[in-house]
Amino acid sequence: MSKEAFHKETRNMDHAVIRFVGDSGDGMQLTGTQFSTSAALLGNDVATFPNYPSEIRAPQGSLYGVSGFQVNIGSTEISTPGDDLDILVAMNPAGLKTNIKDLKPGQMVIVDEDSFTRSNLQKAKYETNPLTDGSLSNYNVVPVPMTSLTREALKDTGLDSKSMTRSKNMFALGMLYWLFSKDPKYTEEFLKKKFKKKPVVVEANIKALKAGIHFADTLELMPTHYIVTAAKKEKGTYRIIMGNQATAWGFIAAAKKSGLELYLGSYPITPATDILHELAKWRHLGVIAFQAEDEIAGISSAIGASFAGKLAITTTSGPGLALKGEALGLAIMLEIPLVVVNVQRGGPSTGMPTKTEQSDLMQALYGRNGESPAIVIAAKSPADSYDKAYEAAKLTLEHMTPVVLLTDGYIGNGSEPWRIKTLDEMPDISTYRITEYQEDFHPYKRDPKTLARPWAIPGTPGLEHVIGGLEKDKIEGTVSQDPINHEEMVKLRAEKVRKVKDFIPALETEFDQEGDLLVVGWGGTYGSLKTAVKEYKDKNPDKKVGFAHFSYINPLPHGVADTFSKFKNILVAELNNGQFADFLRMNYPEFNYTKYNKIQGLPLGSKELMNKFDEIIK
Amino acid sequence: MSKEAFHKETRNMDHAVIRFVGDSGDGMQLTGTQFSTSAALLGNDVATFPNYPSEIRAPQGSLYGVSGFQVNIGSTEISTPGDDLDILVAMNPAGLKTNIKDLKPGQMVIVDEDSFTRSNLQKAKYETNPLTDGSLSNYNVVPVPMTSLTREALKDTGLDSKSMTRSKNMFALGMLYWLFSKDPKYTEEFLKKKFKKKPVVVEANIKALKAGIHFADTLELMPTHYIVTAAKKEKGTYRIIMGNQATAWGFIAAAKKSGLELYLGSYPITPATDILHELAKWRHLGVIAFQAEDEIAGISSAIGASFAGKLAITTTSGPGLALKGEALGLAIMLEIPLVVVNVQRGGPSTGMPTKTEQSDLMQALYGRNGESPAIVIAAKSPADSYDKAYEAAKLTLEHMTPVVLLTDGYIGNGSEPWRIKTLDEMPDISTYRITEYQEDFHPYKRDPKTLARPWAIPGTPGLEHVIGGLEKDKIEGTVSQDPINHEEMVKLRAEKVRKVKDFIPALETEFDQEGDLLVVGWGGTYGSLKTAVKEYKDKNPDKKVGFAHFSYINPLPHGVADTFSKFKNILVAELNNGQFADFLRMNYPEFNYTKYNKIQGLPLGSKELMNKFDEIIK
Amino acid sequence: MTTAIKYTFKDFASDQDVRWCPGCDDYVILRSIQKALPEIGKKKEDIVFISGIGCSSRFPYYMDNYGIHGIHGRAAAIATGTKLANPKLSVWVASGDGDAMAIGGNHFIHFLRRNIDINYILFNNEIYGLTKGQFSPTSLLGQRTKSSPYGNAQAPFNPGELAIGAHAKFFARAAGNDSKLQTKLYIEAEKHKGAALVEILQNCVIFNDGAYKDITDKTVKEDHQLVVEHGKPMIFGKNKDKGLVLDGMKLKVATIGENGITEDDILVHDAKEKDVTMHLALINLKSPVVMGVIRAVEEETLIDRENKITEIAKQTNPIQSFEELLFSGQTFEVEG
Amino acid sequence: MTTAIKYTFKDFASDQDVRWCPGCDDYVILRSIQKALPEIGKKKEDIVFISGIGCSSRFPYYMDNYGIHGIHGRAAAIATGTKLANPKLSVWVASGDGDAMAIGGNHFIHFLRRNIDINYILFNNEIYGLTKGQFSPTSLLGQRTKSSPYGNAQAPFNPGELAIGAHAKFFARAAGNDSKLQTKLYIEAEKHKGAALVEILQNCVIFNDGAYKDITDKTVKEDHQLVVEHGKPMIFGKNKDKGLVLDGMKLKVATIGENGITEDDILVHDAKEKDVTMHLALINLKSPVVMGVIRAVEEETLIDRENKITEIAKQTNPIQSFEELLFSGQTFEVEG
Ligand SMILES: Cc1ncc(C[n+]2csc(CCOP(=O)(O)OP(=O)(O)O)c2C)c(N)n1
Ligand SMILES: Cc1ncc(C[n+]2csc(CCOP(=O)(O)OP(=O)(O)O)c2C)c(N)n1
Ligand code: SF4
Ligand code: SF4
Ligand SMILES: [Mg+2]
Ligand SMILES: [Mg+2]
Repeated sequence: MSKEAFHKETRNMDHAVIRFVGDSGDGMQLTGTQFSTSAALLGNDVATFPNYPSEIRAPQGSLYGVSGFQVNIGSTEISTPGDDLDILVAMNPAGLKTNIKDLKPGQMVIVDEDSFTRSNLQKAKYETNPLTDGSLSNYNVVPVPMTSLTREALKDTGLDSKSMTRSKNMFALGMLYWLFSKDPKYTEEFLKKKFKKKPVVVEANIKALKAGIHFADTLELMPTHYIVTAAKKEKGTYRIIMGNQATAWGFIAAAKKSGLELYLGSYPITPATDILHELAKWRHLGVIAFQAEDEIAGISSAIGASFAGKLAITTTSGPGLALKGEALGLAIMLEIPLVVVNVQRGGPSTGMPTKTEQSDLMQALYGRNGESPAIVIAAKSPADSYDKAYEAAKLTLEHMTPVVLLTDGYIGNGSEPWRIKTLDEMPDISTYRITEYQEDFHPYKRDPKTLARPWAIPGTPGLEHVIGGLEKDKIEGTVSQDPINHEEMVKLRAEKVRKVKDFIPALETEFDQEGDLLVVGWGGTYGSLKTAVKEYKDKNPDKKVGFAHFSYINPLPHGVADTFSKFKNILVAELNNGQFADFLRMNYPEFNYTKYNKIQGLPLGSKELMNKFDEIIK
Repeated sequence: MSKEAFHKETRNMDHAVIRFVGDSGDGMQLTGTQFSTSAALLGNDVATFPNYPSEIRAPQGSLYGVSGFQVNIGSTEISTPGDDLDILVAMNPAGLKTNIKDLKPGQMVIVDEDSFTRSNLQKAKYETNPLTDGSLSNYNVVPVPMTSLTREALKDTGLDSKSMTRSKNMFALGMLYWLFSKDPKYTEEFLKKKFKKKPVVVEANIKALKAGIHFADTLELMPTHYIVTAAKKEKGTYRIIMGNQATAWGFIAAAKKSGLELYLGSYPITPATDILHELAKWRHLGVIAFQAEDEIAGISSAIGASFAGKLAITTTSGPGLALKGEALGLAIMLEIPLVVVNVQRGGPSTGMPTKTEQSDLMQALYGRNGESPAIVIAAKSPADSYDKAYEAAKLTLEHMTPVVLLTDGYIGNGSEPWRIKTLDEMPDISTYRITEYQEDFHPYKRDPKTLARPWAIPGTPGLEHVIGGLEKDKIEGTVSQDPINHEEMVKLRAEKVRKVKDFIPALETEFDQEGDLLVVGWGGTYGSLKTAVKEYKDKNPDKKVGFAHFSYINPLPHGVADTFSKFKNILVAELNNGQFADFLRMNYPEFNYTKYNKIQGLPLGSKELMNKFDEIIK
Repeated sequence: MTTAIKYTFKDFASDQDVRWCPGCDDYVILRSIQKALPEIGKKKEDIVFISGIGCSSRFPYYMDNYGIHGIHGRAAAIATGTKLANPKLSVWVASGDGDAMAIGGNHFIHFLRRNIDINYILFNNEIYGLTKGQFSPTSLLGQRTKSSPYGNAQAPFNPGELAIGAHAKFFARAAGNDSKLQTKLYIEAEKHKGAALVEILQNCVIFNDGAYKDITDKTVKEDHQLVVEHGKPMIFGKNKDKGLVLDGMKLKVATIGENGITEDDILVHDAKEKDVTMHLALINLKSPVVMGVIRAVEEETLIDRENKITEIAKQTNPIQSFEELLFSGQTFEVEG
Repeated sequence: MTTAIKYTFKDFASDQDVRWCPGCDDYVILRSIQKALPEIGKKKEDIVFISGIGCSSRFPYYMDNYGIHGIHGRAAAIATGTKLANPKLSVWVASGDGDAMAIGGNHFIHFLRRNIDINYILFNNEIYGLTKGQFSPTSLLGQRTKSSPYGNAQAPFNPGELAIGAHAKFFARAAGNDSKLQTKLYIEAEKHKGAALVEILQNCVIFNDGAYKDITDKTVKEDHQLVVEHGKPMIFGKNKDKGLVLDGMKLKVATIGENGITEDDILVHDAKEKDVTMHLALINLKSPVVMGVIRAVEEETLIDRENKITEIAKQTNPIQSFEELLFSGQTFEVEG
């Protein structure tokens, strides 16, 4: 094949899944983010997922120190970062070792062959060099001496060799830009801005980037350009947004829209801390982000702030929610607005703290003493976290009872393009706030429509009142230990949550509206399930498969029985041991549910799901 | 009617429900306890329930300061303290006001008429004197000037008038002894022992007691002796035992039987504190009762003690359990023995802290992060608490996973006669404890029978190992974040709990084994439900009604589906908003459950239940 | 309602029946605070009482202000949120020794170190009252209670000492039966900018009666209590003839008129000294027990500091509105 | 295995890979403890390490003893149960500044006040390491971290001061890079009967690098650290010519040879003084920072006291067996 010839060879792809892996110090997160951002800015749909090692900085070259970043870029709608890889970029043997199993057979793995030293091979527990021992014969291996090529390219910059080596990720990125015919301009802009104060670093990085592009262009081993054309999207201004960031912004938006200040009381915990980090930046925009001494103080302070009239939230992950249970019960009793965000991670106990899971559903529903129902909703994707945070705030303000918002590590850390939604586009939020004297004020007299009680704010003359965790008189809110009043109050609090059903959208079904199989999911598995159903239907046009995804858990939305009754089989797929399926069974015992549970700290994959679909309806 | 004549009149009663009410300072608890004990010692079956005001010492004469003690004495098996009263003894207007509604029409209410002063009537919010305004015409009112009669009787003791008045409860007790032909000798013995160091108090109390007996004997208004003959009981030595005390003793028994020391880590909370009080007394019998700084420290210290080889428990009530959730998850992960006792009270939040409820079931099952199943069992009566505490200890030791034992304020504070069970009578307890070096030791290698892991105790040479809350390798117990290992471990932990099913008794049905209605309950409602079913069947011999009571909640015992399928209707009655019914539906969706829920801080009553039975099967 | 309104203590009494045991010092505390509030120049709607659980924690119900009867131990945390949310409010915490220093110990020390402007009244009766008599973290060694039938084995905290360890800037103490001093201290606490802790040696007539009688009984009071005042010599005694002097690094009681000691030799109280050495010595003194405002050091409060960094954010962050934030960084247009 | 067994530090190293960042002071602490243990005369099976969550809390995995990697903040509480359950064990806690004083603050102060014989190593890096760099309760005012992008507004604790407030009887301090002193202090801590707290000024190379460099760098170390020893004059400096003297109730640095100061004028360290005044002054000293065993006061421990009251129970309770208990009080026979 002549050079000329292969230059012209291109391959159109509907979407491509690329993963960058290397040492924590190799800059894989930056590389991945740049690639995704450029792809998005150039019109692709993208979904990303970073995979950090659980160690802060593991020893160089170790298997458990591998840091990864996966991105799925598409010319059509992309709902997940993808399962199997089309391209793997491995900066060292440990990265290769731990990730090669996910590469599709026959597909390309680009490696920095300079890093395949004896010592690195040893650290990766390779007995022989995989680049030469034939063990990778199933794959299209592209070994590139990236380290030396980068150093060569930078030899005139005056940088020391260690600093030069640090730019090899840009070399790799350059190769990928060539491969996907992407313009490197956004990355160049980014580098110029980021290292504004260190021109030599800007220069080095851009040089390395260009060297990578140039090298790929001349490399016979890479005979193909991949083309992933721009995806069709709703008109608008877009940005890439990370789930946790979207959650944070959704709350700011709700606070702005409702004319309140936002108060966060939180204690750091992986993978929820980024919400705190994000909100801590915006204190001058009316956000109080208070880092408390522990989770209990976090939620307690939020209760105090809510009483004082703020839109109050608290953010955490599984074990932190366990600690907040008692105080959440108090908030339910006080009937004040409060949102508790749980970015779920692998449990039980400390479990798999850097991995994703959906195993806190039951805890969100029942993790506190007494009859203490809370509204529970879940976000389905990084960008959807903005809407769901907004909605959680709207619901708690409009119904005067706490809301638990469930997201997870997968969507919290993942990112995707998001059409920016300004406040004008967001639904109105009304509140029960009272800041002026009012005749005939009774702290627990309810709005018959929602059963919400008035929210009279300290500072308001004449409405002084005391609320507390003891059972309360149903009108005055004063302490009452009367038996009948207690029963009424328990039922009122339950009914208040149940009434929310009338204020949320009914369950929707995607794909077929009736037929053989209804795939059911909730929360962060939305993308994985949708992708799997789509792929399955593409392959099996004769099968009637619907997909119903729950964003609203308590109360369940209208239309559940109606939807379920239209399918012969119902499959409930979750990243836990079947909690939502159990909850559905409790509420709709008349249906048969098949469970698909994955409890590996990993998202659902299309292949495994499609196998399951087959098992049920083939 | 001549004096002679009415002296001989007697009325046989199958059982009688008596309630003593008065000010906190009136000694109602002592009076009630003495009456019950004497009745029991003289052969009756009894069940008691104290009802304290929520205030420590409320203002004298106030409605909310009324303290009560109810006892049901019977010549047949007695399962509850009873609903409606046969006799009410009211020491003041507030007591009368708050309790008269529970007296059966036509039945006797004995009042201290001296206490019906203007000021006391006012405090009790009576506008006119009920003793004279005809409002009690439905009842047989026996007004007795107890205060003055007592003072009169004690005028030679040299006591001051306040101290004399304090003995009026003994006067009332004397009247009751006469009424039920009970020998006062046990009370005399008791007084002599209790006030050993104050002979004048002994004398005064005995005098008052005798004056009461004598007065009743001469009183024309009390024309009847009630006779409640001795109940038939299993041969043995009996004592009256309170639920919380029985719980404490059951654990000591289990520790003794298994050759371990007992460790309690606890923080005071109503109504569980008495278990701590009780165990604190027996440190010289091998019990460590540590009062910690909070609930979290209580359970955490128990975890530390369990690791060090003790039979470790922690005791609390609802809000305390909420705080223990995170640490309980750790214990589940560590797979160590631990019993968590929750003496339930009215929730949510601080709720109705001195009242009973069963609303922590879901919390016990699900109140922690991640997939963290615990064994959950429940005691059904004060005396049964001994057996269930023992069994909780046995299960946790024999299955190496935590157990949650649920009791409640009703049975925790209630008391009944208990045939003393010595250690010989209790089943054996084996443990997985290792205190000697052993080849081939793997901390998480399981006994295939139970899936329990070995419990190697610090101090044992050669078996040093570290366990923790991170997911662990399924054999070695070292940290593993491997996806497949995690899934296996989640399922192993679940399976370990599920396997307990084979080690507990199958579900039993009392009364009819098939038919129209199966009444289902769990925990502390056993007595109420059994009584109601019995009474219902007595009245409706044509109806086929069975009663299935659950002591084992997780796992559910064998035989559930089998039992349920034999009845046309299943009624699940609980003191909450339907949690067990929901749990059953989740596990056995094929049946239809009718819920009966009472959420008033009060036990179930026969009348309301029988009405419900009628509603279903009439 | 105008700011000039003149309240009397009755304006701060709610319509709820007070449900403490007859004779409990809590009544004195209640009345003393109700007497202090008309003096602090705050409108009643701007005052919030927050508590945990315990006899003492029923406090907010009896005040005619805004209030939360919270959960056990969390009053300081709840109050922190309320104060951060609205710094204009006068925020008070009522808490028992168990509520504050057993389950609530963590929030107690953190609210102090942060120096947030909350007035914290510690009802120290050295017992758990509401749960009917278990030992607390301030109960004496050897004390027999329901949960220590053979004597308490856990050495007690000294609340003032713990508070100093947590960097308390304001600490005052009064006897539970000394309404006049209490009223004064509550006013001082409110005036003080920053976290203010007032410890009341509160008698529980039911479960720990007489715990302080050696200090508070009328007969011994003057000889066993030293009420300090900033700038005044630390003199006490029925005859005002005893005072504190220094002996190396330790405090000693001297008698004026004996051994040539005159009033001028008596140490003058300096509540504003930043260094904790002397204040700690005063707090730890067993005989006499020191009452009054022992420490009152003004320093930036949490709110001051929060305001400062908000100012930095305002000055330095290029993004100054939510709209700007939404469109910040790399965005792209889709024509649809 | 006999008691006479001679261990080397290797006997205490487990087979687990150590997973801290290269250059982290935690490695120094690990090695120093492994070196101390052969000296304490305990069998390795009788030693237990308990931790919470944090970088520092991974510690137990690297020791070849019994251990629990617990949950965040609860190490002291877990350890208390272990020690109460078996007082013969040598129980150690490894905890970070967040683990010990943020979420774990309550257990931290209570374990100290109870004086239970546990050795508590506080890895104070003034940051949350494991969660990647938020301010902790010991972070400086104004410190910029991920959660305080404009500076930290929460004034820090001084761990030693808080510990004294909680009645710590043993407090020692060492630099994270000073393995020799550390080893010595760990041995002292184990020898001390009662709660022993050792604070290590630990450098986190990733999120708070250089926090202590003004004290611990080789070049400044001798002038900026004063290592105290009981019974020895408190002298420091490259030339051993600086020492502490008293100035009223405060400490002052004097130079030997200047102003007529001789070595005899320098204060002699008394770690065993019960009164906290001097120890607190030493703990609070900013320049030099005081290292070594600052306080080591022997007093009855919780276990001593528990044993005493158990003895009372044995002596005074008429019931002396479970059988007796079962049949105590009023019982009655049923013939069946
Ligand atoms: C989470 C929780 N744990 C325990 C309790 C029980 N409880 C209520 S008040 C209290 C202690 C009361 O003592 P203190 O705080 O000193 O207040 P006092 O009653 O003496 O005023 C306890 C243990 C509770 N209500 N909630
Ligand atoms: C209940 C709970 N809350 C929060 C966390 C998250 N978390 C883990 S370690 C840590 C703080 C670590 O800081 P530090 O204790 O100082 O230890 P270091 O990592 O600095 O050694 C936090 C907040 C957790 N694991 N569990
Ligand atoms: S129990 Fe004690 S503290 Fe509580 S109200 Fe009664 S006297 Fe006061
Ligand atoms: S993050 Fe800091 S404390 Fe944690 S291991 Fe790395 S250097 Fe050490
Ligand atoms: Mg108290
Ligand atoms: Mg730290």
